[in-house]
Amino acid sequence: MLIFDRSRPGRAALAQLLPETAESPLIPGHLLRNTPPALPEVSELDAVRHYTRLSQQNYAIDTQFYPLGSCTMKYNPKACHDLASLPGFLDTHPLGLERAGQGTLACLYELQEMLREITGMAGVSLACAAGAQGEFAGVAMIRAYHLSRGDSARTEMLVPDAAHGTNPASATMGGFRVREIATDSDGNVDLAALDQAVGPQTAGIMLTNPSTLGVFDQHIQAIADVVHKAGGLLYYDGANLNAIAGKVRPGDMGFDVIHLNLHKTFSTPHGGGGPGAGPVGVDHKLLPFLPLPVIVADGARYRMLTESEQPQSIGHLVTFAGNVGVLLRAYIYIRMLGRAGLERVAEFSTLNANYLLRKLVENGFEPAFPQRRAAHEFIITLKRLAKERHVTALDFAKRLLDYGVHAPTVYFPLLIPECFLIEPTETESKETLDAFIQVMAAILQEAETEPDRVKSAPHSLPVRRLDEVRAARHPDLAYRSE
Amino acid sequence: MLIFDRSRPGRAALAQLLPETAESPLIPGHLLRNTPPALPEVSELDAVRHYTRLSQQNYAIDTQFYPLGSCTMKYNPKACHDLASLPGFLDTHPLGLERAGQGTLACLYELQEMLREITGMAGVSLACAAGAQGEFAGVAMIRAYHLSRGDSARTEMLVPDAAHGTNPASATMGGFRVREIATDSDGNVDLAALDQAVGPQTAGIMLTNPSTLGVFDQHIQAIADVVHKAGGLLYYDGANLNAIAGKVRPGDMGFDVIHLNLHKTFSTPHGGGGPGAGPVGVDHKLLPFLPLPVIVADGARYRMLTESEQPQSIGHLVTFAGNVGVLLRAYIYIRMLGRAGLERVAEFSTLNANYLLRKLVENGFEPAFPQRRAAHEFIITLKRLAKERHVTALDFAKRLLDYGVHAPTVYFPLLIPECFLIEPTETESKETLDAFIQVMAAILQEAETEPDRVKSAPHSLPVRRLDEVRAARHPDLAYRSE
Amino acid sequence: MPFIPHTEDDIREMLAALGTASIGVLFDEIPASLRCRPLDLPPALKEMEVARLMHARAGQNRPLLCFAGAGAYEHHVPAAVWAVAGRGEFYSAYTPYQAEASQGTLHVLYEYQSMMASLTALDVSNASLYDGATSLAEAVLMAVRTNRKSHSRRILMPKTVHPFYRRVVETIVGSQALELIELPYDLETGRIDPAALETHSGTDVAALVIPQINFFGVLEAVDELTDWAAANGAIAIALVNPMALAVLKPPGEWGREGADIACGDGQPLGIPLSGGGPYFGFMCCRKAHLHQLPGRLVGRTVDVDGKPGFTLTLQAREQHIRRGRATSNICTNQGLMVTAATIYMALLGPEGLRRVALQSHRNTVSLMQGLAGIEGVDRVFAGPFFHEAVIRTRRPAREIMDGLAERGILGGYELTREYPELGEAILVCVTETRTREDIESYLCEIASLLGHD
Amino acid sequence: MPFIPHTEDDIREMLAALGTASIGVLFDEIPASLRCRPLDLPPALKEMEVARLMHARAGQNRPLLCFAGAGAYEHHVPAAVWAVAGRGEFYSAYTPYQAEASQGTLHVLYEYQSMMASLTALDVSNASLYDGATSLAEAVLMAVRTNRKSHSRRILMPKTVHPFYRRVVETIVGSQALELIELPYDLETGRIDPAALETHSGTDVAALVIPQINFFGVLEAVDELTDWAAANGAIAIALVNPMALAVLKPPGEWGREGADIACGDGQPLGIPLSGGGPYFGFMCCRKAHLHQLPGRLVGRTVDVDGKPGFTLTLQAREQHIRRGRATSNICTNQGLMVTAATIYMALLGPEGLRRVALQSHRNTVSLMQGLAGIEGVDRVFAGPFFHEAVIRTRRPAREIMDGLAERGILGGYELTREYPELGEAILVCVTETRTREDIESYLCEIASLLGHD
Repeated sequence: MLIFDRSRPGRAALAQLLPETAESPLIPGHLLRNTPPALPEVSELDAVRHYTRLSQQNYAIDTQFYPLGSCTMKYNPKACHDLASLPGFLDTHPLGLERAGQGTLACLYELQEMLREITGMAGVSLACAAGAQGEFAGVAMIRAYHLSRGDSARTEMLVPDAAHGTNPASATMGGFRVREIATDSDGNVDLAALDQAVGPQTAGIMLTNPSTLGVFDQHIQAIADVVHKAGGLLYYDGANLNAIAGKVRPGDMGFDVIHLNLHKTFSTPHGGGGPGAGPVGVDHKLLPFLPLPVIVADGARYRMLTESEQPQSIGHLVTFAGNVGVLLRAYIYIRMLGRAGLERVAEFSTLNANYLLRKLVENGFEPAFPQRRAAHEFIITLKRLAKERHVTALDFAKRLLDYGVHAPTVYFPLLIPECFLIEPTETESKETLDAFIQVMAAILQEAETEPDRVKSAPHSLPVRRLDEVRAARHPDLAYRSE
Repeated sequence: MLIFDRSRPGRAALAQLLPETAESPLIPGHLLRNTPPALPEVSELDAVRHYTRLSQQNYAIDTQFYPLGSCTMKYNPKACHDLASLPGFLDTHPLGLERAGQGTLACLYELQEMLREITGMAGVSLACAAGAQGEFAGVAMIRAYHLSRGDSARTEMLVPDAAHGTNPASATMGGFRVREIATDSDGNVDLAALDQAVGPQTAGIMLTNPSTLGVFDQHIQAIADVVHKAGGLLYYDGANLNAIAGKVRPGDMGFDVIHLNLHKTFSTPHGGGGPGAGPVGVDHKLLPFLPLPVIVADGARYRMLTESEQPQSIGHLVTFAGNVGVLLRAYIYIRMLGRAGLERVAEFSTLNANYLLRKLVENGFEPAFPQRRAAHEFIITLKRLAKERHVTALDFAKRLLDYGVHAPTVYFPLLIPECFLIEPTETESKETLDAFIQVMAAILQEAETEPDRVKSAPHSLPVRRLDEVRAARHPDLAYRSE
Repeated sequence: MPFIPHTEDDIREMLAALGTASIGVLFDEIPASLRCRPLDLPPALKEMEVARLMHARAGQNRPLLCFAGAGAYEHHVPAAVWAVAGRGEFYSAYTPYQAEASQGTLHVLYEYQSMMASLTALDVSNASLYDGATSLAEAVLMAVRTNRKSHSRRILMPKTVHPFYRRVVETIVGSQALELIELPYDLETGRIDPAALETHSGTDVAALVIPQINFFGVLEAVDELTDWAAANGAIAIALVNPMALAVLKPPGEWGREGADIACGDGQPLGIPLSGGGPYFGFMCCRKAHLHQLPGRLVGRTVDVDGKPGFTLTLQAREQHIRRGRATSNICTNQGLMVTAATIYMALLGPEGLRRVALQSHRNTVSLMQGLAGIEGVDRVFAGPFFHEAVIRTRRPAREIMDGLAERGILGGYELTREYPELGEAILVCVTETRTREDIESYLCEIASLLGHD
Repeated sequence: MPFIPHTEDDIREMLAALGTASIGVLFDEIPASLRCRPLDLPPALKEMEVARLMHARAGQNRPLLCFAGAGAYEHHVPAAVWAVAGRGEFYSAYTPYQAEASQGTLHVLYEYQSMMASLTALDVSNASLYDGATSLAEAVLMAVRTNRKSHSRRILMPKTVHPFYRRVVETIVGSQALELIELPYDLETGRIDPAALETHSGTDVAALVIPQINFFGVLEAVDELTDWAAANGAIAIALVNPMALAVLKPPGEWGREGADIACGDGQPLGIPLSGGGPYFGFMCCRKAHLHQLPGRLVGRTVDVDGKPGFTLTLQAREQHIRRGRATSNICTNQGLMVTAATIYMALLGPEGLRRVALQSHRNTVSLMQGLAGIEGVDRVFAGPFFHEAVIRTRRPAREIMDGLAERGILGGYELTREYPELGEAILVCVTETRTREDIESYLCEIASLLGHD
């Protein structure tokens, strides 16, 4: 039932309703609204009950195992939320930050510096609101760098075919043509294809390492050499930093520009689709191009660099200083982890992934790259099942929901047919992994013996399989009262 | 699955685990524990997920209509919780209240004064932790009053047979013999029986008005006269104040001592069984006996009366100043309601109850007191159904759960066979009441046509009907690891 | 009127259904002479206004660095505790009378009972009482009901029991012809005076209260005291700090046979100081005494399909069944606090709880060592202390406390009113939340107040 | 390491299953030469320690009485908004890719889209963008993609658009060969200069941005501007404050045909100031432009039993399907903020929102009336204002702002950098949260700073 169906004319959450105010004579009548917006008219209890009950229809980390590959669904510590929500932080106006928000700025400055250390870059800006915006900022800096050298011929961005869709989309937004690079049979970038692709038109290459295929590209140094030699720059998509934090640094691998997803590696909440934060880091030569704001310490006072101090900056990417509340959560998280804790993130996310991979293979699942170690995530393919039993990866995923487990990422990367990209993260226990393995084996069994049960899943959720074709063909995107 | 079943030796919520500390040589070895307590060893995510999922198994006001008679399950405003949880309130040590908790004391003082006004009493103490403790305090004050007059013959407390069980229990704890008074066919106290019962042994009478039968005792003035004339005092159980707040005051009805349930009329949360708060109020003659602390204003400073200032006080009933956090919530609630709001509470809880009663009767339900108006709650009896279809009030209640409604109070008061005590409260909308009426009618229909469906309910909850006999015969009250 | 959803149409339709002209008519059974004048209450505030008011009031509370204990302890409360305990489904549910619709709360309470039973090494725990002081009063009443060996109603109540607890016990048991006999303490050790106890040997005593940690922060000789009770046919009532039980010998193992009842305040287990409440009382006992245990109990059972589930049980002890003959009048208890405490104990675990307790102890040791080096302040008792200790100052305790408060420190609790015999004495507590710098600051300020600048 | 549950036994068993000697071995595909030295990071803090740290940091933020707007507005946020939006099931869920397991979030997003469509009087809304400035950049890009009548990539960007928004648009569209043409404002009224606009009549313009309320707090002549755009084949992009739309004419009704796209920042709808974010951007448009709308969309559909349900839809526009040819690169957006905004709008309703907007307006009128009586301060523009206005002070704006800050007031936003032509100008905002006393206090302090004591 929609909240609109609970609406009754004249009802209101009265504790929120200010006293009646007449229209102001100062606002010309022709600028006024004639009919009120069709917002619901409900009591406070109606609203609380409606949205509380809706929340219960979600699977979430707080309630379920959520091995959604490439999304790093780990525990979001309650302390991060609580402490970032202290009135002192919440009540600060963005335009009062320097005057009255020194506590906030101190945290942001320290976060900036810690991320610099973790990534091995020369400078970091926290401005970007999400990973994709970080990518755009990175691409824009690459462009600005080449142009600053008077090199306007570099119009092409290389992107491996396994990359997140945001990579090519961001490159396009940044004004580049995208050229895809093939993947070899080990899941690495195909070096021969790369060799062929680079040239004076190459602005750079956008890479995730470990890649979205769940493996670490062993030829990263060779890739860096080839691209750098051609005059291009290396862009690092930090989506998978969780696998290597404290072990290898993008800066040390030869990357010139990076972005991070704080809502992945640094455990800020996903919130049903954001807000995230996508800080960017750069090598020395790109420092002048960093997006604003960048926070600096003048003695004990913190302030934001002005445009005149950073004249070559690509500019601002968001209205104010970025998703500050998210940045505070990441700051708190890193402070709780400390150095040793951060290293263990990579170790245990990798241990969990490799253990899970091994056990699934033992239970009859087919890995995409049997010859490779898993990074913090890995791919299995259900193509045999699809062929023999007509049970697809989607069917299998839906059946997992019935068992109280969120499904892994399906059909991504597109290179691998009927694939599951599985990322358990380090915060899940062996018992949870073992229970998941049992469920996977049970569904495999079901797929063999009663495939229709799997194909018609889910059976125990608030809704059964939804008609997505109808949703797209006859878009119903907003309620209209009759 | 119990949290103990999730426990693994050596696991811990490490952000909460302080560094290893050796045992102190200053504590003699024979005073130390040899084996650690069998608390669970789980990660923070384990704990959060376990208890979050458990919470989802509850029916609550935030999720369901909860017409539990005599419990006043109305909306608990989120603002009360939020604002009472400000660090300034939470971090104040009880022994620092006067020195550093003036903000808290100001709220408590004003609450005390507002409750005095609402009840029409001469003085109020906020000390009692719950209604039953308020009752005990009231009974103790009655005792102290009689003894202070040198009258030690008053050993008997009158209690109507429809009263809450806490009334006789509190009277007993207060050292009185309990004498039950019958109810007449209109649901009022039987005046003839009362006349017979009073005498020089009468310490007082404990009354709820409106009574637990959901009707206002019209003879309250006569009762007061009879008891007062016999030298006894009138005690008012404030459980049902919601029905009359702002309309009639216990003090004006002739009551000498009262208690209030802040977790009923003043909407502090029930929390799955507390904490509540049970302030007491008294007439002038009982002022010296009020329990401590009582808060007084010395100019702009607030402090608590000392024992030497209130030497006849019955004493302290709780360790410190009472359930302060609950009191703050009630304070915030009353401030949001204001005078007019408080009157409307009685009006609309009464309107809802009478409307619901009328509609249920129209749908074939039998009222316990057809000749009476409902107060804020009312009773129907399912005795016909029990007799003809062997569907009991309990069966009917369980079936309601299947429809997503919490059941009314069943089998209380015991006077009415197969009874439902139904209290909708003022915060529920007409639509919710109408939906409830439909569900009641549907179950009535089921009881006629497929009684077994009702008798075997609930069918859709986390568990089906529980074996309560087994629970009592073979008490399993604590987990023991094997 | 902020939380009433009725529209004008609703009211009209409902009155029409009732055939009445106005809501006022519904009150026509109330004698007109009783109807009150409009209440003299402030006008309604919008949530926005009350939020501003309450922020201002909270701001009027001065944050003091807390070195006070005396029954309420500032321990760190993990954010997860209230993030989960405060969820609407726990917060806005009633007592779980409909078990099938309340499995969340019942399941938590069963776990709580299990944890408390284990902490105290006793068989069973109830589902909570109001607070520490009332738990002791209930324990005393229970002991009298339970003790078949004793015909007296005499209770030995040591002066080392928190004076606030003693006054509450007096209030509550006062009407029931119980005799509370004060047991003095040894001025040297700060423990119950064994000689004084000995004077009661062989007399008919219903119960002996044994506080561990005692009010002075000192550890009592619990084994000997428990054995004395057993030998004299008295019920041994352990009054304990549940946090400390992660380190200290649990009541069930005291002496040869263990204590009979354990009670106390659960506040140290995840409950904020909050000006004094809500906290929660707990009570555990041996199975033999189960039917005299006051308060609610949750039992594990099965449903008709044999699936495990939880329900309130043994309600025949309680007031709503047994009325005047109930084990207690308690009805609403402190369910939500116990929910928080359960989550707290699950997050801390046995080792986490142990470390909190030990770190508090060690911090107190540090403070006492520091104070030992300051002239004009002395530790009063020689007995081993846990995380509180009594100090005596050269200057009046009140002046010291005022001076510390001016410097942002809540210096402890003055004992001059309840224990004038100790002179200018202050009970000081240091929990795990106090840092080395905090302790230094205390030492520095008190030294300055004592004239060492 | 605080959030890793592995016990020593777990590690041993897992390594045994893998047949590897240590966790380190699992990293053996990483070239040794790349492995980094131990990171130079501070040691781990326990939650207790970080809590103390963050309370101290929050305490370093000075609470100022807020009279600043300029894109971020202090409105009262009902407690219920975040009590519910902050629930774990919303907070810790991912983008609802598995629709059946995410009906909570999807249902909320559908309601959000419905509310925004209604507020703007347009057909559809996406499920959010990052913030106001990026929403404008996306709107500009969308307009260029959508506008089949125009072959230019010229965008008319009034100077009355928030300068921060304009700089973000420049950054984002800068690489795409778009031409942003600044439209000057009338120094008298503070609105877009109609004469300047007229000079573009008949030229090929892809889009005209129409801010309502404009940056100066002034109301633009939206009907005429929208009609100009329609007449000149330009897409009309409405940049609006969603709160004000409860009172002001919605973009869908501007001029004869309505604006084509509406965008802006949703922060006024229940989102705390929080130092600048996270907020959320919104975008609505007519159905005809649906396939060029960037960002996620939630559609209502049915399941195999015909039961209504919700799912992400039209994903073919998005980057994970269309990659380099997507309508935008946006992926993660601001889901949780939108959840809060939905609850906020449900709690306020049409009338509640209207009153918040009008009360803010009236408070601003009060302040301006008060300022009119103070010598040395003037309102700059004659055009009608909503809840912000520009004032000019006799003393330098910076000194006024510093002086007010010393007196606990955030006095507004100085315009001297972005609009030097206005002289010592400050943009002042008064929302419904400011009381009469707050306004008096502002007047009193500014008078004092201007030498009226």
